[in-house]
This record gives sequence, structure tokens and C-alpha cells, in this order.
Amino acid sequence: MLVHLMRRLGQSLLVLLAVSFLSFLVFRHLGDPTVSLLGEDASLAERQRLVAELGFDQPVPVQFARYLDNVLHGRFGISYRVRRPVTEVIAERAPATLELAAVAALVALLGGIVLGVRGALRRDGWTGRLLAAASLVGVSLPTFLIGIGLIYLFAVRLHWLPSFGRGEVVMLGGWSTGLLTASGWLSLILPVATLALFKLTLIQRLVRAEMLEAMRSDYVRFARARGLGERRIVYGHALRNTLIPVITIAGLQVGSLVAFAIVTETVFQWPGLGALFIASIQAVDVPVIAAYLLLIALLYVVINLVVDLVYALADPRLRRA
Amino acid sequence: MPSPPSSSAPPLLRVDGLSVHFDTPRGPLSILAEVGCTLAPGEILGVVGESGAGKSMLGKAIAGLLDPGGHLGAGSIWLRGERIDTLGAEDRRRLRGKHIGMVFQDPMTSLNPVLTIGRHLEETIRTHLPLTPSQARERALALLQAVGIAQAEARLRQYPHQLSGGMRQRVAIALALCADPALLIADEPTTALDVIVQAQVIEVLRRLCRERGTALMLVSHDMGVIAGVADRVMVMRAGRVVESGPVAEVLEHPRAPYTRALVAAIPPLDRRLRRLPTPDDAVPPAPLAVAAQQAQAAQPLPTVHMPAGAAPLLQVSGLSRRFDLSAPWLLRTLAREPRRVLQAAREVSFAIPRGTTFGLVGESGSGKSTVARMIAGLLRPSAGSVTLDGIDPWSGTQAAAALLGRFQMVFQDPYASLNPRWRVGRIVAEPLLALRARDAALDAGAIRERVAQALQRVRLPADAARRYPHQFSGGQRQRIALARALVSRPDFLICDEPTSSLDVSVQAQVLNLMRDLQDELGLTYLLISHNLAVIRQMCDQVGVMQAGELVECGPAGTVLDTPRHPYTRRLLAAVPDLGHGRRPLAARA
Amino acid sequence: ETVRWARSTDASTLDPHALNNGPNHNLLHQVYEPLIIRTAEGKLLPTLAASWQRTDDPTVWEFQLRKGVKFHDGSLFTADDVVFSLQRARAPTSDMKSLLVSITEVSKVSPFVVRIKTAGPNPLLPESLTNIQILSAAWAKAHNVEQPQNASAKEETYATRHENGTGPYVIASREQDVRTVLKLFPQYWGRGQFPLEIDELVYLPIKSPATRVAALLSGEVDFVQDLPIQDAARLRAEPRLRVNQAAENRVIFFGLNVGSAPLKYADVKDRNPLADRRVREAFQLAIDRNAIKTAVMRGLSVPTNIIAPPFVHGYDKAFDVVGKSDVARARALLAEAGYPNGFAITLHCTNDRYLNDEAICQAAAGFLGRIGVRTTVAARPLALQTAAINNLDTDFYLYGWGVPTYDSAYIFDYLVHSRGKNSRGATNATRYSNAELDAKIVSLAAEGDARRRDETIRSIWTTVQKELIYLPLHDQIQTYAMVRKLDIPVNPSNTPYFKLFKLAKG
Amino acid sequence: MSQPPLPRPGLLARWRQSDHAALRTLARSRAVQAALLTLGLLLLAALLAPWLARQNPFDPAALELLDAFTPPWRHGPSGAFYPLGSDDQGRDLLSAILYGLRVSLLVGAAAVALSLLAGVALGLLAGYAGGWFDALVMRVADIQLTFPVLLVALLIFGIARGLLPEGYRDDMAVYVIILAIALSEWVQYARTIRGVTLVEKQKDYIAAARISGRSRNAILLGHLLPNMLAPVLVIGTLSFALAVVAESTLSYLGVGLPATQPSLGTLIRIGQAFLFSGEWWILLFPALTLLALALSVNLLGDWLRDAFDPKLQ
Ligand SMILES: Nc1ncnc2c1ncn2[C@@H]1O[C@H](COP(=O)(O)OP(=O)(O)OP(=O)(O)O)[C@@H](O)[C@H]1O
Ligand SMILES: Nc1ncnc2c1ncn2[C@@H]1O[C@H](COP(=O)(O)OP(=O)(O)OP(=O)(O)O)[C@@H](O)[C@H]1O
Ligand SMILES: [Mg+2]
Ligand SMILES: [Mg+2]
Repeated sequence: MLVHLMRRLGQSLLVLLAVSFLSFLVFRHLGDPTVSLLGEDASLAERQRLVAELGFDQPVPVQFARYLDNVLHGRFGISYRVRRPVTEVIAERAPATLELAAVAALVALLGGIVLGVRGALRRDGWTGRLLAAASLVGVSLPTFLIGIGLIYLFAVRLHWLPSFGRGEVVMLGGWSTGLLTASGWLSLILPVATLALFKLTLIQRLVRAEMLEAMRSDYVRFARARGLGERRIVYGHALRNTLIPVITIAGLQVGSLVAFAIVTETVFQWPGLGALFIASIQAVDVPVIAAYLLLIALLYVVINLVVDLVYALADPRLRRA
Repeated sequence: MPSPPSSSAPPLLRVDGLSVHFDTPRGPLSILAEVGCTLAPGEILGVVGESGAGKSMLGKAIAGLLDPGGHLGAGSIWLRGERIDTLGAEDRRRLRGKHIGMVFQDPMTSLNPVLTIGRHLEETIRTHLPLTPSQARERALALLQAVGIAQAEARLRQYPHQLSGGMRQRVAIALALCADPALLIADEPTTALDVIVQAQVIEVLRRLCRERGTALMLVSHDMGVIAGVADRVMVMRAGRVVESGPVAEVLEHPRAPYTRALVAAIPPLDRRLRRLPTPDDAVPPAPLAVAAQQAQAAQPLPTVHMPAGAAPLLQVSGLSRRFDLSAPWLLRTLAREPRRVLQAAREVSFAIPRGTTFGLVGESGSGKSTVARMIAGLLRPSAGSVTLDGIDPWSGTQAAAALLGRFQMVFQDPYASLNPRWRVGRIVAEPLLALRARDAALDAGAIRERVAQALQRVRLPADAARRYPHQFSGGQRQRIALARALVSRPDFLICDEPTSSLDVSVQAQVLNLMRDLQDELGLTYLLISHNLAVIRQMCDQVGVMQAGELVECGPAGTVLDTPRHPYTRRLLAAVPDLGHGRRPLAARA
Repeated sequence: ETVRWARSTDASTLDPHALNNGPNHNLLHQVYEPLIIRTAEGKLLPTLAASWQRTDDPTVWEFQLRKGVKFHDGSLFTADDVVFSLQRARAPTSDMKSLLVSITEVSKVSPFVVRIKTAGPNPLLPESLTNIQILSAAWAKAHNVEQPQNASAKEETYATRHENGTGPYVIASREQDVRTVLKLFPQYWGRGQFPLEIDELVYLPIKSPATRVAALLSGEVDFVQDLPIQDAARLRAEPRLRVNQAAENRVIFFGLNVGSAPLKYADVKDRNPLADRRVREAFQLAIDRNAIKTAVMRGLSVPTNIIAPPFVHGYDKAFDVVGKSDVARARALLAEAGYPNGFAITLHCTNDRYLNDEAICQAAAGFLGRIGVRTTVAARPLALQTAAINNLDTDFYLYGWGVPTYDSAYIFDYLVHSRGKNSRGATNATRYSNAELDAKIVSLAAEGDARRRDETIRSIWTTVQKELIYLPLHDQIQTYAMVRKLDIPVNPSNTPYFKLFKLAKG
Repeated sequence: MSQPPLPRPGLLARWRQSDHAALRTLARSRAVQAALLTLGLLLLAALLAPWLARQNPFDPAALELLDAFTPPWRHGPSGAFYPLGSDDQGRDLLSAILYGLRVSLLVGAAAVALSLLAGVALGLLAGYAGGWFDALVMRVADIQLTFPVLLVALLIFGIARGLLPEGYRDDMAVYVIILAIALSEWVQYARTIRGVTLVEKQKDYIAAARISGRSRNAILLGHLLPNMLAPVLVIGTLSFALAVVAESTLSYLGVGLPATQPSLGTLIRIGQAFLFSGEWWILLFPALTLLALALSVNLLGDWLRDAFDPKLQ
């Protein structure tokens, strides 16, 4: 177990290192920072000063080391687009995305598991068929179409829910939260539905398949032979085992929610990291792009480690006796 | 077949004219037809028959656990004089566990890996009996002790993966006995275990039945097991009961020709036969003719005279192999883990003279396959040498090329050893494809020719070449594997458990074939098996392995009749045998 | 009363002199105030200046300042602030400097009187002050923002995100690109003079046009300033809503690189086809402005032949004759110029600034395609487009120009004058350079005689029209959509002044 | 979808009893038949687009601007007929959808082909060879997994934007998108194939081949590769749907194909602007086409997976 965790930790560090190198390459070689920061008409002297200041005149390993050092200290440079420290810009936008992703993850996980179990148990009944068909449509519908459809129906036609933005937010320290106001929650509904639907259907299908397999397994057969009740078998035996593979995949899916939020944020004008990233891509705002990449990688790595831990806790075979 | 007249009390279980059929894409498929049997309290009924005969299906039908798609047709099932096959699903469920207990074949997968042993037991106990948690715990403890698990207290808190296979199977038995059912159905409870563990589990079952008066329906295809344990035996074939009656009677005086063939096909442990009788030989012709043929076939074989002084074909000396199971250095140091090395083979030396068969026996994990794989060039030895006809296949590519086609291997699993996506013709031709580079004469026509020959030699129809492996039975597949092994005209054949996944009857066919080929082609065999009877039948010399070491080696007769090493003795004692005249297993263990 | 106000783009900085563009002025006019503003009707309205007149010296204007005006930090507004602010707006880093090139000196006469001296007589000086916001000198010094934020500075300054104006609204909170909440300033000098019925203003930049419309339809915003053209008809039918339309003081046109160097974004590598007037004329003839009006703009544009809207002084109907498009003639001209098979060129286009900008470019690409000019449309945000224009990194581009001074000189200063000389030509990416014309343009700033000045303007226009360095398309018609309780008139400069609006009762 | 015309009853009836689960389920499931038919029609339509379409919607000069916003099944002012209406540029929507479909399918197919080749090759080699190569491939796959399709595509797009001269950006857009999607999808194949390889190479038929002296390449290509067919087919189908959706999403975000080269996603992006103004057809028809495409491919993917997964039978 310890060895396993350490191996994962080592791999994670490796991943982070590789991504930071990628991010460094993006940062260093994409566009000319002197032009982006100083404009075309800056003098040669000004430019050289900036090049020296950024350390771009040094050998690449030194530059990379410097970049790593900066990154570790949370210094990602200055956004070319909004001309503010990247850290600040990202910190400002992160709460919106993280709240959206967290709520969506919750919805996708719970909904996916509940519906997946239902679908598996009533495989040949009409609920099962309906759920299977719905999940198929769910994975086929591009997120943006879902968003557009939801806006059209619930905001424009029915006037029930807001069509954009986060509603009112409350500042808690440096964190702006929409979870404390009614309008914040109302604003969350449609984006969360949009963001969660795809992942929900994925998890639902996964749970369904795993559940079907578990229900055919020997230990379930043996549990039946011992005369245990059906509920016990489904929830006490099959589901517990099903959750183990589900944890891994669901963990990855949840991790990618943050990146996936890009589309949802665009459709709903959600002021989060995704919208920032798209704007930065369009404006070739390299420091923000580089920082965002690292952030996503970090998030992924952390989620992966957590998943590993949970996995180990859920599966006694991985626990040390 | 009618069951024997029951004694005065009503039987515990009565099955009358039961038939079961399954819905398949091509319409209903009959699996059981007119099966009938009875079981008295405390009685042990052995159910035998070849694979697919419907043994498991009968058990499932009694317990009400048919897979979806299966239906009970005609017939009825009675438990203690009450009809149970017509009960509702919920009532059937209540019967299970409380009145009918079941144990399945595979102890590795029967227990839920994420629940503790205690959870399993307590949950089952409390489903059936109105006990408090602490009472349930006590009962669980008692049950574990009853099935002979030491340190029961600690085991309750453990997870299935922390138990050995034999322990798990005993836990499964304890689980089946939670509510003291009157009837226990055990479906091949020991097939997945090795001989010694198998003997222990069977002993537990026997003892429990005697002590508690539980009736046991023991499904097995191992005649030896049935012979050692059961009071009565029921022989099934193709969904029907062929014969049933007291064990001794059926085994010694089988009435149905099929039973006779089945019994005859079991290789005896104490004699070496020229040929093993097979049911195929037996069933179609008239019983009398069979008897005559069998009588002739069953002549004891004179021991082979080894040409003294001749150089052996294969010489293995000091062969060792280690597997490093520990984590990489850095992690190991960080986690303070010791280095874990598994010595799978240790200083193994033996020689096989040309034209003879060398048998390698030993319990599971003792390193038999490892040795074979090193000889076959699949696994690099850590130390020691292998020389085949004077050439060491590990000494370089040139040596390996020189040996190309000189030796072949036949594997245990006839399903995994043939590429399911290739036609048989191509599978058999494969060794030639590699030779083609060196041998210009091997054009497509020549290859076809040789494939046809090889198929013919293993008694397969010529059109087999155009079919796929899945269109053949297990025995036929093993013959395909043999054909492939023969096509390059090797001198030496390594057979790693070539029959252990086959029925007795099919096993007999394959063994006979091997024997015939040796006679025809002068082959040399290395035969690995954990079935001592098979070794007895086939081998001139035997090596016994334990934990990677060759503990005893010598002429087959000597080793098997007068074992010197204690391990060999233990191994021999654990073998269930029809034993002409029953000896209780316990006495032998 | 709260009004939620949506527009496509946010102001990129709160520094009033850092950038001269619509979205910035738009927001800052609610917070800061210039000396004078121009109302929707086109009249000048005294704001921080109570009155102004030319002194006896025709080159000097005198402004009487309003008394009792407080900055948002509570300090009093005086002549010092005006002097400081005008100097600041003329600083090299200021984007407003081209507007003020004629000024030579700003001086304080008394605490509430200021004099501005220009290089020559400048009758239009008051007009050029309508976007020059006044900020507090003391505040600027205290926060080290005496110079405007440099558009290409590495980092923001204090003024980027803080304000201290005299305007009717105070910024209560601001998240850039998300929302800005403005609250009525309790000590505003205009209390009692203006309706000031809106006491909270929530400014919501919504980039996607569909979302903007959806938000209005679902009642989440009250006022959409740049309504997508296609939605006007539908919204007009909605009884809950009101739609106002009027011509904007803004013309949309294509700029062409007419310099002598070969083009960067074309497949003719040895010379510049656009340097040939015949090619430019062929372009002009190929693009059917009336078709663009009916199809792309749905009738909501006024095709034009001059890059000055009719509001502008110096505009002449005679210049504004939109000819019919003529593909055959255009082809002939191209062939004559040596391009019988046309050539390929990239058209740089904005996609977030002008009404249907990208669609216009595509339509134009279609029209040019018919005469064999294979046009690739590269659409991008305004910020990139502006940067490319400022860096001369484009050969063929769509752009729009509004004229806050309502005078032709503003157009000449930015778009016609050779680039970079005399602090002029900042937005001229045509590489056109004509010394004679430059001289005339410079002279306008100092010309006191209105008749002579008009004549010069006319002569400049004649050249511009003849040279065809710009291909005018149309004047924009703006559409404002709002809930019924509001009735916000379309301002030609596209800047609503919320302090002026009354709410409908009931 | 209308009721699909059934093949000869004899054929279907025979399939219904076939040994192949794939054929059996196909013969039984109306949904799968409909999906096959839909996909077939869409493929055919895309293939024949240049002949079916009235105009080339990529050629700006072919468009009749004055016919913009013609509703479906009407004649425009120029007299041309628009079965599915026209968009804001006077582009015949049917032609645009046909060509857009072509682009979407092309991008999907090319991305799948590319990722499949790379993924299968790397997965096979990694699984068979093991050791450092395996470790390397799997670590790279881990890193790749960190970034979902969308992000990779955006990143590549961003990098391409930064590196390519502006004039080439639009021409390169298709390749950039294909590369981006392929780059984020290969992991799927590599991981699965490696897994299957690890299982298969343990099987005795591989050992038999090695004993027979077959070369490593012969074993990889002759034995292992054919066994990967089923999983590759299943992943391929599902990732094709994913690729089509990813492409449309990117185009919708405005970082995919340019409006002058519209794919279905671009068409939807354009159409979205007209959602509230009454020109519903500009959004609806491309959206329906995309949905039909994704749905039928996914359905087929499910069908294949169920048919090839022995566990589900
Ligand atoms: N779910 C099912 N659907 C259809 N046929 C089945 C099903 N389960 C078993 N069968 C068939 O029923 C027959 C009897 O199977 P059963 O498992 O009882 O055999 P068995 O005697 O236990 O064999 P073995 O010794 O191999 O366990 C076989 O031919 C098998 O193929
Ligand atoms: N590649 C390997 N890596 C690590 N351990 C191995 C490997 N191959 C075999 N072993 C171990 O070596 C020991 C001997 O295995 P081997 O397969 O030779 O046993 P066997 O006698 O053939 O057993 P069985 O009767 O079950 O086939 C076992 O403990 C096994 O787990
Ligand atoms: Mg069985
Ligand atoms: Mg073995």
C-alpha cells in the first residue's frame, strides 16, 4: 500500500514536471513576450532589458529551473491581455469554476450511480430501456447544444431560471461564492445540468455495466444461494464491488469536469477559468495559458491521488493487513 | 431410472421426472430430462458424469437458482414431503440457506472481496435466525471452528483474499451451514484445489454430514472423490440419469455401458496399462464386444528397457530460476521493505533418454511449469544448463536456430493454446512457417501436405483444417495442439498438464494418442501432471517437485510404489482412488 | 431603482485617458465627467464647465467651471483638476492625445476659470472635449497615476481599477468582464437638475449575442445596448419590451494597404496590387453595399460612400453617392491592372465589435470572389484587430470609426494623416502618406476662419475620395432594446447617460 | 427516421439465429438497424455532396447574398429553391449541411485513423515488449490523460495560432483539429490494446508460436493484432462519435473550423445567433444532423461493444 502510494506520488511528480516543461515551452516559445508586453514600437534597449529581466537570454535548463522556481512561488508572470499578475487573475476566476465543477460532480456522481443501479436492476423493464435510451442520447448530445436547449426552454420560454452568469455572489475572504444566495443557486441550475449531464450519463452507463457484471458474479450467486434478501444482495454486495472500478473512472471524469467547464462557461457566460482560458487562447495570452495548463495538471494529479487513496480504502485487497 | 426403494421414513429430498429447458436464440433447449432421485437425511449422494451432463443444473434446479432463461418443465421437487418447485420466489429464497445450503466450485470468487469473513457469516445467520448480533457472532465462531479453521476469532476480521483457497472453501461450507440446513448441495467443491487441500475439504464435508445428519448432494466429475465419500452415486449423461445406486455396487458392477466405460477410463494408480479404455470405444458397440476389447486393451504394459549407456536426449543440470517480486530499489528503500525473491526452481537436474517419458509431479506452484518453460526456451534460467541433443538453446541465436522445430510443447488449456482467430490449418502449419525461411522445399503445397499428415496422425478429419478452434471439443482441440506439435517432426515434446482440463473419458483418448505417437515416431516426452495416475500410466521415470526442488527422482514404478521422500508419500496418500475396496480418506491422510 | 445594462464588451481599464474606444467611454461616462457632454439630440450640454466662450484672442477659449462639485472621495473640484486632467490627456501615453493636438496651453485663471490656448483658432475645441474626463489632481498624485496607463505597459496602475470622478455613479464593485455595480453618488452636484431616477446600475458585459438576447427575454437584464440586428423585429413584437433605433455616428469601412512594399497577406509577392487605384476601384465596384444592407444588415444600415457619417462637419451629400456594383467593370479594371485572374488576399475582420462584422466580411469575400479575388476572412476580437492595425500588421481590414467631435478633422487626424508624424495618424494602417495632405490636415487645427477651414476640409475630402484608400461601407444604425419602463434614446455616439433618463410610470 | 426498409426476410431471419452475437442483435434490434441505415445515408450524402449539393458553400462567390434567410422549402428572391432554407450569407443550408457533414466526417475519420494507428502500435509494442518502453508510453499516456480532448485541442490550436503565420491559419485549421483530436484519443487505444496484449501474450498460443521460432513481428502482426480487432472496432466507433462531437464543440467555441469552411459545429454556432429572431432553421437542421450522426454512431458502438463483450452475453 505504502509502496503503491509512493509510486503514484512519484509518477504524479513526474507528470507535473513534464507538464510544467510543456507549460514552460508554451510560455517561452509561443509568441514574443517582448512584443506582447512592450508593443512593436518599443526600443531595442527596452526590449533587451525585458529579455534580461525575464531571463530569456540564459540557457534553456537555467530558464526552466527559473520557471520552476517561479511556479513554485506562485509567480506566473503577467497576463498580456489584462496586464495583471496571472496568479491574481486566476485566483479571481477559480471559485466560479470550482463551485460549478464541484456541484456538477456531485450531481453526476449521485445521479449516475442511482440511475445506473436502477438501469441494471430493471434491465429489461421499461425503466431500464428508457434509461438506456436516455443515456445514449446523453452521450451523443454535444454539451453546447444541451446548453442552448436549456436556455431556450427554461430561461427564454418559461422564464424560470437565469440564462447567464452566477447571480449574486458573496465574498468569503478571497473566495467569491454563489452558494450563499438564492440567485446564486438558481443561476447554478442550468450550467450544472449542462455540465453534469454528459458525465452523468457516462457514469450511469459505467455503473450499469459494472452492476450487471457484479450481479452475474459468483459471490452474488453464492449470496443468493444463502437466501439473502434481494436488497442486501444489490446494495450490500453488488453495489459495493461495483463502486470500486467506478471510483477510478468517476474520479478521472470529475477531474476533467474543470476542463470541460470551458464549453458550459462559454454558453452560460459563466465567469470562470474556462471562459478565461478561451479568451486567453483567442488573444494568445501565453502566461495565462501556461498557468492554466499547470493548474489543470495539478488538479488532475491531486484528484488521482485522492482516487487512489479512496480506492485503497474501498478495496481491502489493497489495504495492508 | 427409478431411485432405489426408500426406507420407511419419507426421503428428505425427492426429485421426480424433472426436466429443465433453456430459451436460446434457436428456441428451447432441453438440458435435463426426466431426472429423478431421492436423498435420505444424513445420506451422501454423489453425482458424476462428463462435462455438460447437467450435474450443476440439477443442483441449481433444486435450489431454485436457475439462470435467467431457464424453466422447470415437467416433474416435481419435494423437500420433507412438501412440494417446493411450485413455491413463489420469496418462499424459495427463504428455503435457500435455511433448508438447502449450497457450495460452488470456485472458492476464489464465491466470497465477496470487500466484506470480512465475519460480515459474511453474521449476515447470513441473521437473515435466517432470530439472533442478536453477539449471538450471531458466537455462532459464526462456532461454525468456523466446526469446519476446522484455526484462530477462528482472528479470521472473522479478515477479508477473503487473506485466506488460502482451501480455507476459503471451508468458509463457504460454513456459510452454507449457517442455518443448519437439512440438505447441502456441493457442486464440485474441490476441483479448483490441489490434491492435498482437496482431501482436507472432502474430509470436512464428510465429518459434518455425519455429525449433523445433513444430507449431501456432492457433484463431481472425479470418480475417486465420489468413491471415497458417497453412500450412493448417480451417473448422468446428456441431461439424463444413466444409472444410480450404492457406490460400491455401481463402481464394481456397473450396469449401464456408459458407466462401465467411465469407470474403465479412470487410470488406475497401481497398474500401468497398454491402453486406457474410452467411452467412445465402448458405447456404440454391443456390451459384449466392448468387454472383450477392453479386456485385451487393459493388458498390463511391460516396463520399457532403457538402452543403457546411450546419451540422453535432454540433459538438465542445476537449473534454477528466481523471480524478483520486490518493488524497485528506490521505493523499496523508502518503504523499508526487504527484497522479496521467489526461488521458483532450485538446482533441478535430470536427464531424459531418447524415446522415453519423464513425468514431473508436484503440487500447484512447486515449479513444474517453470522448469518446462526454461527447457522450452521461453524463460531464461538464472543458473544451470539445458542441453537438447548436445545443444544448449540458451547459448546463442545460432544454437536456437539449430534447434528450431526439434522440440515442441503442448499446453494445459486447450482453449488458450490455439489462436481463436486462426483456422486450424494455419495453426497446425505455424511451426513450418518459421522453418520455411531455411528450408526451400517448404512451399505452400508441401506445407499443406504436412498439415494433412499431422491431422491424420492425430485422428482428425481432413476437413478440420478449414475450421476454427471453437468448432471443436476440448479433446479435439488438444489433438489439434498435438498436431501442431508434431508437424515439424520434433524429437522431443513437452506436455504441461495436457489433460488436466479434460474429462476422464477424453483424457483417456488423449493419453492413448500420445502413447501411440510415441510408438510410431519414437518421441521423447516430458510430461507434467499433478494427477499421479496419469503419471503412472505414461511415464518411465518420475521426478517429484516441492517448492522448486526436485525432491525425488527415479523410475516410475519405484517412486510411486515405494516412495522415499515424505512429501511424495503425502502426495500419494491424498490421491482419491476408486481403490478397489474402499478405504476411508481420513485413514490415509 | 436598479437597471441592469448589458453590452458585448467591458471597458478594459478605468483609466479615462488610457484608451479611446466606445466600451471604455461608455462606462466611464457614468463615473467621470468631462467639461461638456453631447446629448442624444446632438446638443452640447454643460457638465463640469458651466459655460464657455471664445475670448477676444481667437486662439483662446475660456471655461467657467461649475462650483460645489465633489469628487467621489469628497474633495472639491477646482480648476487645478481641469488643468491637470487636460495635461494628462495630452501625455505621450494617452490615447486621447490626438483629440487635443491643437492645444498648446491650459491655464488656470482663477479657482473656477480655465483658459485653453490652441495653436491656431480652433472653433471646434469644445466638441473635442466631450470625451476628456476630469479626474482629481490630488488623488492622481497620491496614487502615482499622473500619467495615463500605457496601453503597452507591463502592468496595470492604480487607476486601472480605481476611480475618483465627479460623475453621478460610484463604482461599488467591479469584476472585469463579469459585472460592475454602480451606485448613485449621494453628493452628486446634479441632484435636482437631472432625473437621477436610477439609483443602481449593474453593467453586465455579455459577449455572446444570443445570450444577451436571451437574458433580455428572460428578464435578467433591462437594457441591451448592442442588440443583434436580426432580433430587432422579433423584440419589437414583444409587448414587454421597447426597441429604439437611430443612426450612430459611426461608419464602417475597409482599409487597404496602399503602400509600395509587397503585401504580407496576399499571394502576389513582387508588388502590391492594392497600390494600384484600379484594383481598389475594382474592389469598390465588386462589393454590393446595398445587398449587404438588405441581407446582412436587414435594412439597418445606411450605405455610404464616404468615411464620415452625416453628423460630421464637412460631410457633403455630393461625396456620398453610393454607386451600383458592377462586376463586369470591376473585372475589366482588374485585368487592366494586370490581374486578369485576380489574386488571393486575407481580409482581417473583427468578430465582436461592429454590428454583424464577421458576416459583412464574408459577404464581401463573396463579392470579391466574383471578380476573381480569392478572399480569406480572418476574424478575431477587436483587441487583436486594433493591435494589428497599430502594428501595421494587416493589408486589408474592416474597421469602424465614430466621430465624437462631429468634425472631419478628427477623421483626418486618425485615419488620413501619415502615420506617426505630428502625433497624428495613429489608426492609419493604409500606409498612405501625402505630405501636402498632411500639411492641410495640420492646418485645420489652427484655422480660425470657418469658411477657409471648410474649404480645406472639402479639398482634403476630394483627395481622399479620389484616392480610394478606404472603401466605405455603411453607417451603423444602433438598436437599443429595453424593458418598457425605460426609454433610452439611441445616442449617435452610442453612449447612454443614465443620469438623464426618466422611467415610465406604472 | 422513417421505418427502415427491411432486407429480405430470409436474411434477417437467418441472422436472428446466427452464431455471431453481432448479427443476432442486429437482426433483432430495430434501433441498431435504424442507426446503420442513418449512418449509411449520412455517409453517402457526405460522399456525394459535390453532386448532391446545389452550390459549393465554401466558395463565397457562389453564394447569393440576397437570398439570405430564405425559410425552408421556399424560393429566394433570386428564384433559387432552398429546401432547408438559407443562412445569413444566402448559403443553401442543405448544401452547407452536406459539405459540413463531409468536413465533420472527414475530421472524425482522420482523427480516429491517426489515433488508432498510433495507439494500436504503441499499445501493442508497450504490452509486448514491456520494460522501459512500456513505462515510457504509459507515463506519456498518463500525462496525456491529464488533459481532456477539449483542452488538448484548444492548446494545439493555441500553439498553432502562435506559430503559424496568420494567412495559413484557416487552411491549417482542419489539420490542426485532426491532430488535436487524434492526440487526445490515442491513449484510449494504447491503454486498451496494451491491456489486451498483456492478457493475450500470457496465453499459450503465443508461447507455442515462440517455441516454433516465429519472429516477434510475425507474432505481433499475426497473432496479437487480429485479437485486437474487436476492442479496436468498439473504441474506434465510440471515439469516432466523440471526435465528431469534439470537432463540433471546438468549432462552436470559435476555435475550430472557420466560418468560410463550415463544419456542422460551425453551422450551429452561426445558427445560434438566429435562435431568437425566428430563423430557427439555421440552427435546427445542422443540430439535428449532428445529433443523428452522433446518436447513430454511438448506437452502433454500443451494439458492437455488447456483441463483442463475452461478459455481456
Ligand atoms: N444459462 C444457460 N443457458 C443455456 N444453456 C445452459 C446454461 N447453463 C448451462 N447450460 C447448458 O446446460 C448443460 C448442462 O450444464 P451444467 O452446467 O449442468 O453441466 P455440468 O454437468 O455441471 O458440467 P461441468 O462438469 O462442466 O460443470 C450444458 O450443455 C450447458 O451448455
Ligand atoms: N513470471 C513470473 N513472475 C513471478 N513469479 C512467477 C512467474 N512465473 C511463475 N512464478 C511463480 O513461480 C512458482 C512456480 O510456478 P509454476 O508455474 O512453475 O508452478 P507449477 O508447479 O507449474 O504449478 P501449477 O501446478 O499450478 O501449474 C509459483 O509460485 C509462481 O507464482
Ligand atoms: Mg458444473
Ligand atoms: Mg503449471
